[in-house]
Amino acid sequence: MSKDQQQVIGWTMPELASRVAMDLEDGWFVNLGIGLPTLVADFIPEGREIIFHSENGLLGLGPKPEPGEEDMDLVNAGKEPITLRPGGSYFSQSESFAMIRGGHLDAAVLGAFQVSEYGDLASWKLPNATLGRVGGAMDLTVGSKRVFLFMQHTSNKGEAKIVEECSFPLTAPRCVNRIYTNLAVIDVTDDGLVVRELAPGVTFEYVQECTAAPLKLHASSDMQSEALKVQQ
Amino acid sequence: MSKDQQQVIGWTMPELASRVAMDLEDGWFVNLGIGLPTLVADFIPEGREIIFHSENGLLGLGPKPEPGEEDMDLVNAGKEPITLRPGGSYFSQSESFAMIRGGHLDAAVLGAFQVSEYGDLASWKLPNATLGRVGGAMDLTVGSKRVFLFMQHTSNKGEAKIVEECSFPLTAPRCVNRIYTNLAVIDVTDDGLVVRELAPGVTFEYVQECTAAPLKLHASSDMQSEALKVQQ
Amino acid sequence: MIQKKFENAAKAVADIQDGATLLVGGFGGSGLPSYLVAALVEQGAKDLTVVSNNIGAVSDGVAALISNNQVRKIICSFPVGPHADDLIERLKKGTIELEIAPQGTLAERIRAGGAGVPAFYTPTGAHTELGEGKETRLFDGQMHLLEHAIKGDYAFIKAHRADRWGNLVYRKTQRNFNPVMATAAKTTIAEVNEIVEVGEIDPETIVTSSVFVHRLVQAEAQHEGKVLVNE
Amino acid sequence: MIQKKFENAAKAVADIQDGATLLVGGFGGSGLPSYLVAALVEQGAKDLTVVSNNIGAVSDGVAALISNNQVRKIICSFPVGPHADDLIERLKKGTIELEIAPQGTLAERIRAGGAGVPAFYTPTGAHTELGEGKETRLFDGQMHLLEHAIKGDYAFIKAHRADRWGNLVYRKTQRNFNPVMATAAKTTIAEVNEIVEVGEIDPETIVTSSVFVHRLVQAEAQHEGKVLVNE
Repeated sequence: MSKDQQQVIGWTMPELASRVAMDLEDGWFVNLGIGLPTLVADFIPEGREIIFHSENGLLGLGPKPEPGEEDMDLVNAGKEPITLRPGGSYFSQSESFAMIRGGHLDAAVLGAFQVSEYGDLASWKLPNATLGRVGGAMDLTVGSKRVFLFMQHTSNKGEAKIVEECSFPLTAPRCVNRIYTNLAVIDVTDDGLVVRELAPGVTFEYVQECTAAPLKLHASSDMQSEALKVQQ
Repeated sequence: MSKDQQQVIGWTMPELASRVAMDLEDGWFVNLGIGLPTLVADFIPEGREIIFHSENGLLGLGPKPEPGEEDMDLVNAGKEPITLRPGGSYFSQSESFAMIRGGHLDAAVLGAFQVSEYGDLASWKLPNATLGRVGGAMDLTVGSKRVFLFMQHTSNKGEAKIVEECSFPLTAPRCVNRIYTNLAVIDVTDDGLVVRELAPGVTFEYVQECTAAPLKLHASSDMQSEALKVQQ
Repeated sequence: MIQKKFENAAKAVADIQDGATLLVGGFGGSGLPSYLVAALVEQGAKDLTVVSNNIGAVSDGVAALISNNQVRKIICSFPVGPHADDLIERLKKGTIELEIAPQGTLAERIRAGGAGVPAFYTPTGAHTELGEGKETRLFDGQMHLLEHAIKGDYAFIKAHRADRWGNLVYRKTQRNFNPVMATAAKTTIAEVNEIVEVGEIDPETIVTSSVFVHRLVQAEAQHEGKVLVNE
Repeated sequence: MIQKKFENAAKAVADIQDGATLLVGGFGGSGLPSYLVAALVEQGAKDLTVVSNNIGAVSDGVAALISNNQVRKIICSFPVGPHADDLIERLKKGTIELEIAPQGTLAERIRAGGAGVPAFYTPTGAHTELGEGKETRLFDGQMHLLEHAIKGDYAFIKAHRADRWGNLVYRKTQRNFNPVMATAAKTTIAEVNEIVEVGEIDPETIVTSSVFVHRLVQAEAQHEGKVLVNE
């Protein structure tokens, strides 16, 4: 990661988390994947109630506990200690995944190894790995009303992650609705990948260069995004 | 019912309930069907803990409440007010029938219109009825580890209820393990219907006469049952 | 800010259209959302498909919708009781369709609808009249039926207490079909005795999580405790 | 009188035979019945089929059984973590079989096992490597996989408090796989922090009903709170 120039091109990860948070509507139930997506919880705009789901069995995920306040019976899907907000609830795995598979979550914000121009997602296994780590990823992508990806635009080695066709094992086909990267916000549409928004200082041409699938520019997205205030 | 001579031949219904209760083992989870079978709960031998299940969503069914103490949020499968014993629990219909279908109940004690020599049961619909009342009967007969019938040996009109083949719509095939009637206790075995016990004053020949399927007498059941003390 | 409470039952059921599929909780009078049912009788939506375990135990249950000619099809396990006459009459006239399902199959089909499972196999009902015409399959040598999920456009459920987010707790056997139906409808409307602020319900005791509940209505006093055993 | 309490974990697991199928609750260290697992390592039963969501998050989980060469097959969703090396080594040698299942499919298969449902259809995993070789079927034009129930000979589960009958309550996200695994085994053994008299647990708060629990073991103090996040 330290060699990765993209860290300083476009949005920082906290800025991107804030950008994702803007699109989560009041009253939504949202699952945040392990790792980067969990950043989103810190940037919910004032006055909005977003209820976060953790697939290990809770709704109403709160912030990390103060040091010394950790409770090993209260962890998130990454097995890290967390807190429960007032109004939260606990349930078993079968209930948690009934919730997911049954289409009750408004959105899942997930990481990705690759995503295709059709919204196919590869996120659970590297091509030559002995072991995959599927966890709840397949259920979340199949069941959530919307699947948002939160990711660096290219891999650590600078390879395109947005591609014409995934070469890595699929998590689910045709499941991604929107891709948030350090460079742009891109919608997966019937008409292909459409750039809705560019990060400050990033050109459409540059995004296309970093992408191994054809992009279109949305009619109303010819302006640079600049007004993003990170509320931390 | 008032014309029914069988009421006074053999066991009375409370005596029969006591006889059934003797066969329920300590620690068993048991469902009692609507109507006559509910009598069984009143005759559990001292020192035995039997936990009764009600398919509308509870374990640990207690006796009827005192007059004036009825709670309409606490009813049994017959929609009558009941009580909950200490150690009882509540759950939803899906959980209740997962319990039943999943084979977790040790026994169900049910009523019957007809039972065949193979243990086929007909209990939910009369032949010419517009409407049947299946409720949980099919689930209970398929899912319980043991199905016991609690019934008058013949119908109100004196017709045999134990038959070679059921003419009424089936609840489930090959599901009954034991039949308790006012005349006898009869096992359904691979070897046919076997009378294990005769009510006081009732002969094997009389039971056979009231039965439209061949009966055998169990080797050790040549004695009349006489020691049954009704503990009320 | 999340606000699921509607001013009254009439407003909460106002958008239900003709032809909708409606799940109605309750077992007899226990856990029956009778205030919501009464509002729907008033509202008048027709050609409804109604899924409910009982129909005739109490007059202010599904029986009221049948008597008011609002029901095209009923799916239930126990279509008998003191208020079943209107159903029998309409069945004979052919103006209503009845589908009887074993109670556990009914509950599991609704659970499947809420859990994203389109179909499952069950041994219940195999070799019976209720299994006729259904796809069958052997598992471990035993015949099973393929049963399909049930989903509702709306669910009417009854609970004891809700918080502002829609978390629910029930009283005793009031649960019955309510928690499972709550999961299986596009719009779940809960009639509750009490609505409290978020955080006032112990999270360990919540039975229906907020995600399943879309509208809340406070039960009116005159509808509480009105329902008697089989009247 | 019902008495499910065993003197210690060793006695509670003594009859587990070689070749048994074992369900182990927990999600990482949370809700992990580590005292029971330790007793089974001591007991030494071999050729086990183990069903557990994670294997490598903590050393006193399923990883310990793998390292001790007691496992013939493992079914899980997340076979990685700091203690997965022994699994990888045995996979390469071919002495262990691994079946990866999506977490929700795993949970639902176990629920089906406990609920008398031999098989069900799910959209999860269709068109992926994990769906290869499975029977498929279209529902509403979408491909689904047929998934089969999982049942255990034994389940090891962890709960917070039990009563003498075996009713259980959990603490927070300790629930995870525990309540569902409790329903799916011939013999369910619960490791709990506390055993109280019947009636001391509010019936409205019971998560696992007594019918699902066959043996109770009080967790030993040295096993409580020992487990750290991914160590």
